[in-house]
Amino acid sequence: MTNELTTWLDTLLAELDGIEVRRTSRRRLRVEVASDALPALLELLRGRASFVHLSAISCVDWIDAGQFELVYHCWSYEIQSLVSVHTRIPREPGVYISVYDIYTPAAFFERDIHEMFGVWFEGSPDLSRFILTEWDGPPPMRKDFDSEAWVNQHFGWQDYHPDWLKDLEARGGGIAVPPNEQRFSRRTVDET
Amino acid sequence: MATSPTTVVDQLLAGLHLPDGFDAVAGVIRESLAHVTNSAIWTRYGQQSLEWLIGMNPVDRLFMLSALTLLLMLLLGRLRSAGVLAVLLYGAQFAALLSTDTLFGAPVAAEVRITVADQSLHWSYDALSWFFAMITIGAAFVTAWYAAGSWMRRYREAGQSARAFHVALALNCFGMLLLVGSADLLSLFLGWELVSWASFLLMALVGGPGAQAALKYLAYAISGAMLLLGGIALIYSIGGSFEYGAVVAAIRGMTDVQVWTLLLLLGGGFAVKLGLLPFHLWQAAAYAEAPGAGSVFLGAISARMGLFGIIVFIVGMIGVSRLMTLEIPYTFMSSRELIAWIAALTIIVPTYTALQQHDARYLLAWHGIGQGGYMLLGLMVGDAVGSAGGLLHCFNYAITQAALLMAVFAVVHRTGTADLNQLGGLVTRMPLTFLVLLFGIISLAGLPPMAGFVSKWMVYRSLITEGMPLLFVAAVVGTLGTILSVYKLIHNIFLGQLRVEHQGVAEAPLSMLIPMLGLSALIFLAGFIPGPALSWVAQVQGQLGLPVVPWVLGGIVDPRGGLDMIWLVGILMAGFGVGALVFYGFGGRSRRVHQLDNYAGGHFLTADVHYQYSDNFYAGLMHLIGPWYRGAFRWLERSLAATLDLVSFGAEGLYRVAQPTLLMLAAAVAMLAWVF
Amino acid sequence: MRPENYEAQRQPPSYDYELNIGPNHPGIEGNYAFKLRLNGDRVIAGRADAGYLHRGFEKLMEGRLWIQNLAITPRICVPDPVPMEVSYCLAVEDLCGLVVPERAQWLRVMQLELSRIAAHLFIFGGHAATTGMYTPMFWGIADRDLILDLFEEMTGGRVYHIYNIPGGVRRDLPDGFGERVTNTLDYLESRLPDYDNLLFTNQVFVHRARGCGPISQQQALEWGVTGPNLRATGLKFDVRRDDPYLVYDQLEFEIPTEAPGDAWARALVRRREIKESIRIIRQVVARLPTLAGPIRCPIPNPLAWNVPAGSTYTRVESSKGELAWYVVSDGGERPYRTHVRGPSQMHAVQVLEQLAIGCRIEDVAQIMFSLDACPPEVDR
Amino acid sequence: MTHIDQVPTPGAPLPVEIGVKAGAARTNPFARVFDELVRFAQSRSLFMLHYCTGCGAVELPPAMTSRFDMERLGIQPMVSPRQADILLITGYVSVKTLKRVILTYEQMNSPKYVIGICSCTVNGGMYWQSYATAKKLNDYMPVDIYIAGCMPRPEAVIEGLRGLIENIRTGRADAWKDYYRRYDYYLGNQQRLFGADWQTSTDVIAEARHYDLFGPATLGAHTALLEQHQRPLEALEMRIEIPELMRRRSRSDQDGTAQ
Amino acid sequence: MDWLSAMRLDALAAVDFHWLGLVLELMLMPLIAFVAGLGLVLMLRKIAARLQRRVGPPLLQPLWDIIKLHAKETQTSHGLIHEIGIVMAIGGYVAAVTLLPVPGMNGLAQQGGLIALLYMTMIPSLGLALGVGQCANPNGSIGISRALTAMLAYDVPMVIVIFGVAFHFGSLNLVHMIAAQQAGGVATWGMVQMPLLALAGLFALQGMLGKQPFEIYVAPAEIATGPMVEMGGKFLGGLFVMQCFQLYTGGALYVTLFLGGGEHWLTFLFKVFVVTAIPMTIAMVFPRYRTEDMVRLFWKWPTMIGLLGIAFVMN
Repeated sequence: MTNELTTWLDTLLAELDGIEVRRTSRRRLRVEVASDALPALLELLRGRASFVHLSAISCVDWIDAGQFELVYHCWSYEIQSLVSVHTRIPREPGVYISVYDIYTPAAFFERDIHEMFGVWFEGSPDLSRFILTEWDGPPPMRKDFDSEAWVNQHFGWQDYHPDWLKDLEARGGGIAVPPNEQRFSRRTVDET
Repeated sequence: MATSPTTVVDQLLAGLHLPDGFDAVAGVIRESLAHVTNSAIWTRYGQQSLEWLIGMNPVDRLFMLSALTLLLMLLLGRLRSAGVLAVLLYGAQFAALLSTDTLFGAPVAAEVRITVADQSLHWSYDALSWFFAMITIGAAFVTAWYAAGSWMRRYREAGQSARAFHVALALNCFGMLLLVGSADLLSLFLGWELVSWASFLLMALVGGPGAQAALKYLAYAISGAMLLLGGIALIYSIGGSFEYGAVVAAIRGMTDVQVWTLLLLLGGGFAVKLGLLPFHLWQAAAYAEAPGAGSVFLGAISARMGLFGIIVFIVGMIGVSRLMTLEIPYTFMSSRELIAWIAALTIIVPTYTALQQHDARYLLAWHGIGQGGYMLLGLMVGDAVGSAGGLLHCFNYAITQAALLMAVFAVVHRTGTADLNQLGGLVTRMPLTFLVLLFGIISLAGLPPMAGFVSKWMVYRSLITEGMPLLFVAAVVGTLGTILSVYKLIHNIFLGQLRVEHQGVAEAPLSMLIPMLGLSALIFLAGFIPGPALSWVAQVQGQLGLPVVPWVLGGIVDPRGGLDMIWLVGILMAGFGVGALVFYGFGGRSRRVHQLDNYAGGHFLTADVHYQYSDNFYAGLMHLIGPWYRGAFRWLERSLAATLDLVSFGAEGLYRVAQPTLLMLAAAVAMLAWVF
Repeated sequence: MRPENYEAQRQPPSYDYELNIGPNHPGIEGNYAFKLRLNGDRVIAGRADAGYLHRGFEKLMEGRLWIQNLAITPRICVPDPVPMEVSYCLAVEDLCGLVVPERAQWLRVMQLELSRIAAHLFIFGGHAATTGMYTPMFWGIADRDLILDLFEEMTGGRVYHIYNIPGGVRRDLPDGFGERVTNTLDYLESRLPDYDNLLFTNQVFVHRARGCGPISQQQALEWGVTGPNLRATGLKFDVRRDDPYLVYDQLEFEIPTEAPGDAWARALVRRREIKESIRIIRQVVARLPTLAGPIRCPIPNPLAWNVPAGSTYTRVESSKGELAWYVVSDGGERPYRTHVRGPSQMHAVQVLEQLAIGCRIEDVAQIMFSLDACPPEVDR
Repeated sequence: MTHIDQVPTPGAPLPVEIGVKAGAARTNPFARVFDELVRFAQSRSLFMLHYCTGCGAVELPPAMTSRFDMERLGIQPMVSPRQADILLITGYVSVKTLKRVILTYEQMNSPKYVIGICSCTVNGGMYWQSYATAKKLNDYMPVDIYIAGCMPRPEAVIEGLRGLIENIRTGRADAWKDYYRRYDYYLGNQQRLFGADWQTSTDVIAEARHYDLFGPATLGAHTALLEQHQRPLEALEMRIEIPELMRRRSRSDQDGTAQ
Repeated sequence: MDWLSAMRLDALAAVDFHWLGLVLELMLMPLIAFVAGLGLVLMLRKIAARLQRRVGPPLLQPLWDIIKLHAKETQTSHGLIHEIGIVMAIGGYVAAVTLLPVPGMNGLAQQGGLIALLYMTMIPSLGLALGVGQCANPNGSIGISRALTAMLAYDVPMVIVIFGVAFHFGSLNLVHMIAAQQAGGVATWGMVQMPLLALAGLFALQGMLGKQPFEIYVAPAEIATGPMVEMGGKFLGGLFVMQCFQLYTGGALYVTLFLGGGEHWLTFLFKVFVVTAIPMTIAMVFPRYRTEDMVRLFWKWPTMIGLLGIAFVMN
């Protein structure tokens, strides 16, 4: 039965213009669609093909191409298939349309993407800060945000060589890791 | 015979046995008095009047002073100092009452006897009259003091007439003195009507919702008076006389059916005033919406006039033992049990209605109705302790309710609202008012060591020894409801979050504070040493022919478990001492913090957040009993209230378009049409 | 907080008041906050407030090697970490086209199901504690510790195991492990009637939980509810059966469902899932001796491992619901983008906010625990 | 966080005074016995705050419940910071949490102890490069004991608590005094992270003044910065102001009322 | 001024004071109650621990808790009423325990009586309510509203029991009750004479001690320990002291009414511990009710049982 439905879905999607469909596995479909056609496609998937479950919306920052890629993962309980709808929007100004009226869970994901990438979703019910309410830096998930630089600027590092440890190390104990061997500590650079 | 104020004061001071330190004070008083007595006006008029006054029969003197108060208020009520004058005059009335000496002596009859249409009206004071008159004048005294200063200034500024207020208060007091001193049925009815109309005046003074409630009250009062009149007519038709002695004889000779009729007529008439179920609906709004100080007076004593009538007729003349023999046909209940159950329902229903109020004034007014039930319940038990408890509760309740209402109106005076949801945290701003309210609620809830505990204890005690389990449970349930509701009162006004707009609120003005503090001291004293009040009650019992309570200074003695408040309070204070020792002695030094420095689940509290838990305070309980309100008496209340609203609306409209005289005429015609 | 927050402002004349549940509150699961606006004890509105556990996992993973990321994936969901690492491994394997040996797949199933039991034992104690009964919590967590002992023996770690690597698992079972697993499962099964008597048939608990936070099936589909919470509304859906991964299609197990969709149904579904998980583990224990062979397939040098470009979306059924990873590789030695979709992202935010409206303050904590929300999944 | 330039860098931490008790100079033997008793009671009764700040909290239930049973040592969980003695920082603290943790710490009654559980509290652990988590807890509040590990087992937690108990009994666990004595340092670090206008609703300086816990570095550049902008939150003391007592009778008491 | 003299002020002189013995009682009885209360708290925690399959706290744990809390070096107060509330909470129970007759010390109990004792135990609730109110914490206020509701619930069966017992013994005096019960051995115990009332009383005791399923006002997961939420240091310590007295009062009252009091201290304390153990054991295997369920339960079953009991007593 599932197979028949899968075939039906394939024919349904094949009839549509302007999208690129690729079946990656038995239960996975990858669809590429232009950004202006995406809401209509989702509407179709939900309304005609029983894709009632929006599993997630993922955002990828393709900084070199100057684009954000938005991926809508929809699952159908009947067809037992997951369709990942990919679309790309320009990185600037980073504005897109909300699909909240199609999928209620989109509210959370859009809010999250707005917070982490700074993409504005037109029509989303609530794009106020959620996780980073007390954050005043740039959207941190963008590729041009350098987390390590931020850390070095804002946080102090634990002193790995307090005086009392030096005594211990002189006597052959302790956890002696020379500063230049501390691989991931950025303090190594300006160590005196 | 003393003929000058100086000698009067000398006698008074000598009688008080003041310690030596007060000599100086006495000297100052004497000097200033001498200054007055030397003036020409005094020697011309004052001396004579004083002599005349002092030479009078004590009851006449009391009436005369009361009438004088009324007159002076009519003439001078507009003056700024009328309040102070009123305080002095009520004080003089109080002194006159004390000098009647009727409590421990023989009854004194007034010399003023008026003969109307072949029937003479006369008055006499005995222990019962003294007891109620004492409460009345005391209430008027503290009310007048409370109203004398800042409150009255505000009242005037609001465009109200000070004279009307003073007159209404004096008229109320006068009427009640006439009522409690009545010695025959006609004078009783006269006093009754006077009190009813005077209360109406006091309620309707400020207009608005108060006037509407007062009109509602009027409808009740008139019908109550009609019932009363019917009762009087019945007695007269059988006994042929209005004199009490004849009435007692007439009642003794009545058949059961006649007594039942009498009981329904008189009981109904008095129940309206007392606010017994199901005639309680008018009271809360009428008392709560009266002008502040008037509400204090009304709340403290006004409704007790109904209880007075019940005591005189049902307890005194018919007698509890007669009530017990009056079976309700086809049931195993006697009329005494019926009344006791009405009393119990009067405790429970209004108390739990009070629990739902959002307005502090209404909350207290509803409690006032409920507390009336305790008094009646105690009287209906009829044994020594129970009836003493019921009578004592009159006194204790009066001081408690006066203190509570004063505190609430002091808050209203300062903040402009009595809405329990718009207040909070005022304890830091009005600590003395808080103290008064605290004493008051402890007493109202009947917890030791305050006055209310003693009288309620006596009612419980008698219910247990007389074997009335269900009534006992009902009484305790009422008390528990009271505790819940008064905690809500004090929490929502004084505890919790201080609202931003109340940051600058100041303590109540001194003129209001002094009577409040005095009353709260009295509340504590009457709980600590209930003996004096019990001695009055014992006299009343003796006069009514009830068994007399075995009282001592600290309470009552009884082999089956007495009460000694001196011990109990002592133990409680010792307990507090131990608690304080544990807390302050062994604990480290504490530091006061701001309200925003508070646990909020780890969050920061900020100034714009309203975090006071006030509305629907007993939400959990209301999930269970909330539907009962809607299901049962809410329905009753609403239907009755709707009818009365309609009537009062019509009456109000008539009042607006027509002259007052026309209204009075119309009312008289309606009354006539109804009665005949 | 800024000073102006302490400045006198006019308070709203409303009769409602505000109450915060969390982050420092026993009625909240983990470090999470739920801000309530109430009237009496009735919730007018609730607003979830997250971010207390935010570490920026997705950002961190972009900066680390594919193999390094294994260490931090389980940290995303603390009470039930195994599905995280398994699904991440599945994603990497999918991108690289690795074929995992069968024995490793069965070992993963065993680990997953043990973790599911542990998580359920953990949560129903918490659920009971929100209603004031602490004994099940003490018992449940002590019994969960027995499973942690098994984990320790199997993987070397009590809570975080990092047992899976792309291509298989790190090491094989120690000798006699199957027997010890069976013993523990026998013990757990013998305890289940005790739990039933204490909690699941306790009339007071049933009274409290029944009708508390009900979700209809329609609403569940609308709001994106998954996992036991979805099954408690009567929908027989389980990723293990309907979108199978590993070897779940070869296993026999029931999918317990309950119709009412309230807290009581959710607790019962979990209770019955413990039974099913025990059944699955018994099958695995019986099957494992027949499966000789490698426990992982060969992979390139993990410190210089360029995963082919592409993207994948892998879903597993964690104890809380549908858990998915969206992993994008640009052919480099680090992931270009990872996105984790935890079930609690729905349950702890939108569903909780919806269910809180009109419920009573007594039930807020119970609703949260019965949804089995896991705040670190929301925060990442 | 962009206010970082407005806040001066806190100086190098002063050496921590270890084992110096304020009342150590007592000569009365009874007082000494009393102190001993109190310290013993303090070590035997530790209420720990129920605040799961991070993932290490998952090992606390096992430590508290039937298997390891911390109540044997007199340790039990408590709900609100007022009731608690121990603040367990169980793992990484994100900046948002750190603010709450600091508030919670300041709301606790002294003597109070901070235990940093998990490596993340020591040096950021595996989230060293995360923009959202604080790296070093003892910059923001004095830490009595660190229990390293990711995450430490219940045995390790209990062992750490035993160490704390021993420290309390011998009077060495007085890091909480350090918060009063070097408030400027801690406040400076907090200001660098949260902005120059950071203020909690607790008033640490007033508290130090009230309890005579001032140290050489309680006040400094950062507390001066705080005092510049802070809104004072003094306790709402009871106030008996009867205007008629203060004023002439003739004046209306209109202005004594609420606005 | 005859009315003054008529008030029999001279009655003061007629009261017989046996001062010294009573003052000694006043000092000793709270002390004994406190020590017994510490034992009861320990027992509570030990029973809980054993039912939860663990060891539980050491012997002197309740004492260490109290000492530690009082010895806190900084204490947070929200104002005078916050402090007075705790004093009232302790003081009310101290007064209540002195009004309980115990072997050898009945002097103060003679002055009290059952109703006075019942109302004395309401003073701590009121004190606590005031103190918590001043804290201005919604959790605390909700807790107090629930605590008062709980009081309304359990006091109904409680007063029925009190009525029945007082009617049965024909006295409100606790000393008389004990004397009547001890007159004929176990057969005259209240429990044997009035089994239904004893059952209702046990229900009420469960509510009075605030144990599950009636632990609605602490409810950590709902309102963060309600009244205790802003209590720290000596404030919480005071509540711990109060808890000792509360447990003792509850147990001793039940023993006095139904188990014949104590002939001497050993049997008395034994009975108190046994009686108090019952609610604690029940508490560990139940969740808490919602508020209205608790009220409904108390107004239904124990009330019905109690009224039946009264019917038997009064027949």
